[in-house]
Amino acid sequence: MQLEETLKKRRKEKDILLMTHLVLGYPSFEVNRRIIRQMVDNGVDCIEMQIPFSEPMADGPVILKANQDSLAAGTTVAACLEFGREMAASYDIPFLFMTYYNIVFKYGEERFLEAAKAAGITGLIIPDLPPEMGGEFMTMARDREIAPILIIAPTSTDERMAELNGWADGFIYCAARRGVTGKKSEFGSEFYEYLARCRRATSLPLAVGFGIQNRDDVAALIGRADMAVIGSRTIRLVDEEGPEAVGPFIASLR
Amino acid sequence: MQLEETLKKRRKEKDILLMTHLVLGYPSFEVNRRIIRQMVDNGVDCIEMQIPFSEPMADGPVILKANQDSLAAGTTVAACLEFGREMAASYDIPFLFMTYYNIVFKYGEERFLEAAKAAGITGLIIPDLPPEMGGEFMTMARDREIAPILIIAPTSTDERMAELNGWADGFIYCAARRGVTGKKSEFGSEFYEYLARCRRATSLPLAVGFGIQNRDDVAALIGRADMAVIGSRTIRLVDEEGPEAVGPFIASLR
Amino acid sequence: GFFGHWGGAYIPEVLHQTFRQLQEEYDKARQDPSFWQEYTALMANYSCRPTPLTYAANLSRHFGGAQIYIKREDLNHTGAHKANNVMGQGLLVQRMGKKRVIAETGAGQHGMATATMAAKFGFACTIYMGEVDVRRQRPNVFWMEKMGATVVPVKDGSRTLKDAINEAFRDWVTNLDDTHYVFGTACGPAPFPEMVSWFQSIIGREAARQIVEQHGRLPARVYACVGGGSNAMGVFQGFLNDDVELVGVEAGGHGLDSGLHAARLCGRDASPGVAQGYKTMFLQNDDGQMLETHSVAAGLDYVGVSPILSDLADKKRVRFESATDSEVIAALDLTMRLEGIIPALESSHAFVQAFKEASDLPNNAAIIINMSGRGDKDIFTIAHAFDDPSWKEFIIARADEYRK
Amino acid sequence: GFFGHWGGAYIPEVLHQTFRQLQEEYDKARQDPSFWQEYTALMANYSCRPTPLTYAANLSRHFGGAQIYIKREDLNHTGAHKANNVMGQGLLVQRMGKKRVIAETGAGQHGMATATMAAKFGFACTIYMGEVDVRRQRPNVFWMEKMGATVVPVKDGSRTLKDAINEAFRDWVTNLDDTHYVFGTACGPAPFPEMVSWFQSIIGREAARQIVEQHGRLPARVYACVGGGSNAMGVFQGFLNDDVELVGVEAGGHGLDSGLHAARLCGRDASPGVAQGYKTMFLQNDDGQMLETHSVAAGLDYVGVSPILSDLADKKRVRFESATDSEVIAALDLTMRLEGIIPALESSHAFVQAFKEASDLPNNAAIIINMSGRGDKDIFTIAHAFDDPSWKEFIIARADEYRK
Repeated sequence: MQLEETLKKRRKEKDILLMTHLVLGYPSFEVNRRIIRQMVDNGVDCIEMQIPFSEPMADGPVILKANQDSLAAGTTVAACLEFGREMAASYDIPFLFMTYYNIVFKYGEERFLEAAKAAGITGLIIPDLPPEMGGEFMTMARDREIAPILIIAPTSTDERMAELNGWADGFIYCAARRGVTGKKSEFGSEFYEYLARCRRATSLPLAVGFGIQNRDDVAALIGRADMAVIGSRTIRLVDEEGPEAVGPFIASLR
Repeated sequence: MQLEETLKKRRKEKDILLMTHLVLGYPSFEVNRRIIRQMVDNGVDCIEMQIPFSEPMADGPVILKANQDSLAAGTTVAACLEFGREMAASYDIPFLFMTYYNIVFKYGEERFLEAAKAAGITGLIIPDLPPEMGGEFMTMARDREIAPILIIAPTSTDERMAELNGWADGFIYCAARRGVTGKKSEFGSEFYEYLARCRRATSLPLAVGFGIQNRDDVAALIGRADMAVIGSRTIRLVDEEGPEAVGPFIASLR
Repeated sequence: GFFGHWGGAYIPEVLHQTFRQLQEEYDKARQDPSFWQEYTALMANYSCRPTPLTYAANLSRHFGGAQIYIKREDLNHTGAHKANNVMGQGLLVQRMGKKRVIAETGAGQHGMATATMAAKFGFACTIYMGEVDVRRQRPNVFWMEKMGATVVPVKDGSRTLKDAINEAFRDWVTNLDDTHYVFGTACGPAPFPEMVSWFQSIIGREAARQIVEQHGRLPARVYACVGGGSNAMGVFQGFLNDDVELVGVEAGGHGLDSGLHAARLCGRDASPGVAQGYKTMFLQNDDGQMLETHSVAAGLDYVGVSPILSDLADKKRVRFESATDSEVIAALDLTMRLEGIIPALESSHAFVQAFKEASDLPNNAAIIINMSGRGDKDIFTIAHAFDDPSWKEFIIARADEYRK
Repeated sequence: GFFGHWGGAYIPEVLHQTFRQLQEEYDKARQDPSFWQEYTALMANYSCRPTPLTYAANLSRHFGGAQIYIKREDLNHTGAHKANNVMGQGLLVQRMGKKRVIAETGAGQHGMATATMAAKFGFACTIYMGEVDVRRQRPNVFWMEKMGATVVPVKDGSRTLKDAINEAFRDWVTNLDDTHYVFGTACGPAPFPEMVSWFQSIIGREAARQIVEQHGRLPARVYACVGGGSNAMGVFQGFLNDDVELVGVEAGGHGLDSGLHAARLCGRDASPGVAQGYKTMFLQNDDGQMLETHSVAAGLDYVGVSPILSDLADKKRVRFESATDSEVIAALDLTMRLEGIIPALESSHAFVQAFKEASDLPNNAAIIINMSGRGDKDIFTIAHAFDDPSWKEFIIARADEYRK
């Protein structure tokens, strides 16, 4: 309940929350540090830190490349956990880990949860772990007050949404459309209808990411979702303009 | 009967006769003329003139190449017939045409025989025309006093030899061994036994060619055959030492 | 979707409904006897099934032990067992009313087979292939394109098979309504391992009937190479309930101790993991990152393995061995000279192990080697492996013509 | 040994006994029902016979006329109908007790098939191949050598098929006791045209039964390409006594008026002649010298033609047409895209003519195209014909590796 409460409390103060994403070790932990500082300083409400994996099947080309470059630079799971601990201790916002299930599985489910807990991590996003495969793990996470954050897709039926909600905690991540990360979606009635279905399915906060570029995109979500997710846009920004561009970008969104 | 009689008459004067071979138009008709003059001057008893064919399946590499080069130089059947006429008119020994059946067939069997007759040719050797395929043609040839010269092979049975003898005229060409022209055979009891079988099979003169190189080779045939055939050896000689080497070579053989 | 500890469907939520539909369609097909009839009729008319079980008299005599029989999957249309799987999935796609298929390919044979199936069924077709493999396997790319498929070179990761699989999944999550992902082997999320194995079981069904007809009784052993494991699953299923020893042969590459191999079940370098949607033994490091693999046979050069085979390994129902690259070339050489048969480099792995064991068996025993495909498609690799100088001259002369 | 005016055995005397033995052995085989049984059993076990008669639904729909069926000789072991002939002759060689076989080859497929048969039967094997063809068809040479055959490049004449035939005859007259010359097509001295046709008749026997089973009645027309003519004779024999129009398609090369073709029976450039041991229509000049021929398909690039086909042409029992190189490439392209099938360039000639005529026939009529072989072996020729830039880059890159 820790993460859900934190977000709901913050939400009372803002029309919409912002969650940002980064790939750990890309381009380096040092740059990660500078980016996170700017994110926090500019009012980000929650940060999703991706532990890189060699086979990120649900990610698009930008995040895929970041995963590979990070691994090529020698990033380890242990270093990611330590970095997460450092961040959670430094800033007063929720930090989440996002990764693929094999990282958790290979580390050991229980051992991973203990390490994440010790690091002060409050939620986990594992896109290739549906509740059919990870129900027990999700229970173990909740028992440790680490929120298992589940993803709902436009293809999910109402029944499926309810089922997912039954396992989820912290918030619900609404995938805005089919496809992998990093592509722009279209607004429109179909999309709003989908968000309305999500809203009916859960009392948890709703996070939505769809390739947000600017303030207008964020504004379009107000009243329809609780949190806008900035994904691969930050990575591209850092690649193209350097880490110092992140702060102004975040500041411009809301 | 004309050719047989001529050869038998000559044979009364010599232990053994010599027949030589050349490919018409190779390397040129002019060189052919000089070679034939030397052959006649040095006591050759009979000359086999090969009209070149594009597919000389029974010939070995030396004669094969001579066929191809002659054709490449533009040799025609008409030119060969005319050259044959010129030679037969110039020298008092028998001249034969050797060629493959398609040359005759395409020219027209009767027309070819008439042309050969008019040219003064007294015999024909067609290695790919067995009597089963050419019986009628052989009769037509004999009717015009052109001897159909048949080939006997070591693989021919006594019965087959008798059959071939029934169609043959002029002389019998004993292929000394399996294989194509231009390879040296081995003397030996098996070979002599074969010649004895040939002798028993026919009263016609026996010609034998087996890659004769020198006087000893010719001498070995005395008493066993009537005529030694010098085949590709002459072509190689001309290729290597020029046409003037032919005379001394022929003179050395007997 | 689990086999012992292995398998499952570790898939993004966006694919949930798609897999449900696929599972339903597959379940319906399995329960509908007319489906299997339609499938076997299609394979008989289009792909020469049943393929023969060729008695290898010369090899049998050479080794002086068991009688050697070769199941001839090379005689399938497109030259390998891959045809069985794609045509079966083609029928399912038709039933689902989808109009586009995608596939990954490593060596190119599954891509060829899928492009062929797509042409036959009139589907649009995109093939994902690692950029390295595109370069290695240009002839296959040429044919795929000629059959109307779009071949997309994948430039991520190691730019080989596993990356092509990831990329195909990315396409699928984007285009799931009209698109079916024709998975190429008995791996991936459920129901693929079971479904692909089911289509491939046509091999084992035929072989079991044929060996009894020809040899009078069941074989002592059955050998199959194991990359993803579909040809092995195919032939093994004919004998799972019988007293027949089943032997899977993995790519030993430069040797199990070299680090340059693809042995998941018989080496010591693999450990349990979850990737590409399923749980099995993977070649991975301690952090769970996948390792690069090596084999002279592109089709065996893969980090994972069928979860059904991992389970059969646990249960000791299948024995796993490995063959090194150099053993493979020697076995290929012998098979060509003695039987006039050219096994694919993949299939040659199975021949290696059979040859090692044939002479230990009595003359009245039979063994079956599953020849998963033909090797003449591997001319570029095999001529290279034999280091044939005339071949090199030929290629150089061709290149000189093209440079003009 | 004559068929109307054509055929015969125009052979040197040294071969007389050899042909007599061959004729006797062949006559015995024809009269011995167990021989044909042994032959079909061998072909079933080693080469996947009967090959299917594939219904080409998409091509049929595309042309909107006759129902198009494809007889799949490409699915034979070694990828072409050539297997039928060589395996049959292999059985005869075994009966004659000979230990060595020789053969000529143009495109390399007959050489491949013979080398394969020799490996299977344990015969020594020498293949004669024009030097030009050796250079063009290096992959086939590689495989023949790997199967234990000696490939001799023939450097005489035009250094192509007809010269390889001459050279094989030269070998034969030298080594006739232990050697059999495995003639590759329904040409040459008797009994080869009849004997090769007999072995190939397995195609027509199967096709006649299959079309009735699948279509309900005999086809309106049967199409086959004609080089030497063995695949055409093979399929035609299933329908000679029926009301079925038989169509032979020759190589039109750059066109019948170009001088660059290999049309013996449907053009105006051929005339009766006798060469390579038999009488037929040859492409020759007025003196009887053979001409150079041209086709994109090496297997059709030959001066003569089966004497049996010359006779069937005289009798108007078979209609002869021609297909140009560019028509062939277009038909190949269409067949790949619509059916996922890659006919050999030779076979594609038959497809061309069938495609020209299919739409003129009613929907309830069937036509059969004999697909004599598969085209993937022609990758070097086909990729070249399509002028594929990626292929050229691939070859150049390979060459650069080899140059290092």
